[in-house]
Amino acid sequence: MTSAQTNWFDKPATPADDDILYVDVDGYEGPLDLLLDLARRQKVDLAVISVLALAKQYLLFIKKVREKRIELAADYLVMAAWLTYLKSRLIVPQAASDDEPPGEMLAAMLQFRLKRLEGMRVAVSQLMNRPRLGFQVYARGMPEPIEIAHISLWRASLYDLLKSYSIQREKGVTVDYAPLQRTVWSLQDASDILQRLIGDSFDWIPMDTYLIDYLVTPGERATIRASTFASSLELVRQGQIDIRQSKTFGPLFIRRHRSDPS
Amino acid sequence: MNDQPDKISEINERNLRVLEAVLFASSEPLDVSSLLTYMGEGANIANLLVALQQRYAGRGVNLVQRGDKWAFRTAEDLSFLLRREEQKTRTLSRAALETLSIIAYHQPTTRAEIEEVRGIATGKGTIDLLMAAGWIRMRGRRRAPGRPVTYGTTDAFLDHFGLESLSDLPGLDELKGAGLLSNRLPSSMQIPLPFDGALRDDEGPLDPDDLDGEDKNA
Amino acid sequence: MNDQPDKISEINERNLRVLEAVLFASSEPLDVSSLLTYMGEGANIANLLVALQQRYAGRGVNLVQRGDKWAFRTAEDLSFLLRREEQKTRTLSRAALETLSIIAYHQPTTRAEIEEVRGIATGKGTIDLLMAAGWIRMRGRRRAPGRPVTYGTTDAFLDHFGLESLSDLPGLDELKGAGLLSNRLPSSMQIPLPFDGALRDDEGPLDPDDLDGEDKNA
Repeated sequence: MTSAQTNWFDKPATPADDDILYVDVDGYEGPLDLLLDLARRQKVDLAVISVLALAKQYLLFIKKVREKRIELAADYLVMAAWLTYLKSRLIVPQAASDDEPPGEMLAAMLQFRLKRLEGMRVAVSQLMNRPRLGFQVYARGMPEPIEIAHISLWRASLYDLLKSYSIQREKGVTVDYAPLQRTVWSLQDASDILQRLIGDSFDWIPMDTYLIDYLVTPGERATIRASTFASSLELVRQGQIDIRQSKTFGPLFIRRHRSDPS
Repeated sequence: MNDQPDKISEINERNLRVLEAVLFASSEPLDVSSLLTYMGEGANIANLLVALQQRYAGRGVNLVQRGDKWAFRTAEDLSFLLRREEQKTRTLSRAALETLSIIAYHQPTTRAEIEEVRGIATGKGTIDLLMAAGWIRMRGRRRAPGRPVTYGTTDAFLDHFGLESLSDLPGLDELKGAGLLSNRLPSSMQIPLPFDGALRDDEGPLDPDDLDGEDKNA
Repeated sequence: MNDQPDKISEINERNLRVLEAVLFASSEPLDVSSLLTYMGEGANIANLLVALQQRYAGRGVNLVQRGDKWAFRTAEDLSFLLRREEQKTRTLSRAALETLSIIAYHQPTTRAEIEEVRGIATGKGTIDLLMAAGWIRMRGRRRAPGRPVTYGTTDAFLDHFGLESLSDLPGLDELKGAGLLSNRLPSSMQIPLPFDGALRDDEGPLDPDDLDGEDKNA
């Protein structure tokens, strides 16, 4: 890795003996690579290379490989077919009516492609032999990075602040909250009590009068009135009592229903 | 220039170049013996280093000695070039907002009192953040067991929230009126009157140690 | 010295120190616009860079231009002294090297064109590897059927191979003279040169999806 002519390709140096060439195609990166190698063996400038001779060599080489191993990448066979065609175009003189491109042009195209690939290979060598960063040329070994100090500017609105405070104070209150234990008259209880209070009284008496003892506690009035009223309707339906109200929101009068038609 | 020292100065100049390159590319300060491996025979490395140091004196980069090793470093007076401040606007976290609002209303207040209202431990980071934001300050120490630090708000706090004074903070009725507090709250609930005057009767002054902004009891 | 230019040279000298410090502190090449942020008003950065480059010419460390960026690098002629062995793992495959040079000399170029030159299919891995090395980039999409991605080299490529610009590519003139930078047989037609400017006439911008570095057509 020290000589100026470093071979940067991982391909091993091609053996000088042409006979060894037929052994394998694995060493080549495709048919163009193989053709370029064959062309180099002509030991002449690529510009004056005999494309006809090159085509013959390639076809011979492929034939030998196929005798050894049947499988061969399609690329190689396509190239072989094309070179066979090229060979025929080069050998058989061009007919005047022929629309096909002349053999010389096809040959020139192949030559151009070989030269171009060769050109890129030379370029790779030249590039890789330049004083490269990190191998022959160096960057600052102890870079001093820019330290960025992050300064936070905090943002909050007065509303957020007040809301936050209020939520916490309310949260603190609900911890101590105990629901009120209310006295609730069930419909059955109300019905039993009403039956008992009315007894056998057939006179119209305001409902509140019967309930007067129970309505002393203001907190319980609502439930007692509601339950009593609801159960009184049920008692009317059952034909146990009668209800009368003389005007809207007026007092409710109740009495025992007379069951006998007297 | 006379002829004789020309050769010497040429070799010297070459050695200086090598020294320059090696010190530039090295990932760590180099001592004299490792520098010597790059020099020609009989180089006076000590003289070369001094010469190189003089050449870079007053420049944007200096050759400096660290122990028995040498390295290039940005000139001290230009070190500000390598620092940059980036401001970023960020929204206050919920925890910080809660803590701040309690300090605002209950000041002077201690961390334990804040935790009592929040019903949750307040990390030291939250207090520090509010201090760094410049919105709260340590006022003094409560005259109570443990002498906890008392916190209060700053002028910057009033400024940020557009308050002329703490008395502009809405009271209980105003909070209810604004729909922030429910009307169902018990009548026993009160909102304290924040106080940001001088130390109150139950507050003592801060300890001298507190001046560095640390809450030792934290 | 007269009085008037003293002030100017003083400012110049200060700017040169700043430039020196900032460029020395960075291991990556810096572009003019980011260097400008360190300069005072009205500094002529182009002149300053040239002055600094001259000051370091012939020294062990040189100021070099890489595309439109600048960096300090050890002098090329000292490479034999500073040479480090190449890491085995960093050796690129022949396919990768060939692909790299085809992209360098034929840019902007498409994968199909690379394959045409090499006469063999190029694996996506090869392109990815060169992208990961930071040497090539997707430039745009060719205005042609299938809208293939066009590739070009980066400033890091120039930096790695010590090139000031693409016109420094070795053997460029010979290749151009032989018509080998063309896709076609050499003719009287103009031979294209490698080009790393903005998009060319036959290139469109990348798709938004391309920004994640994936070649969807691959």
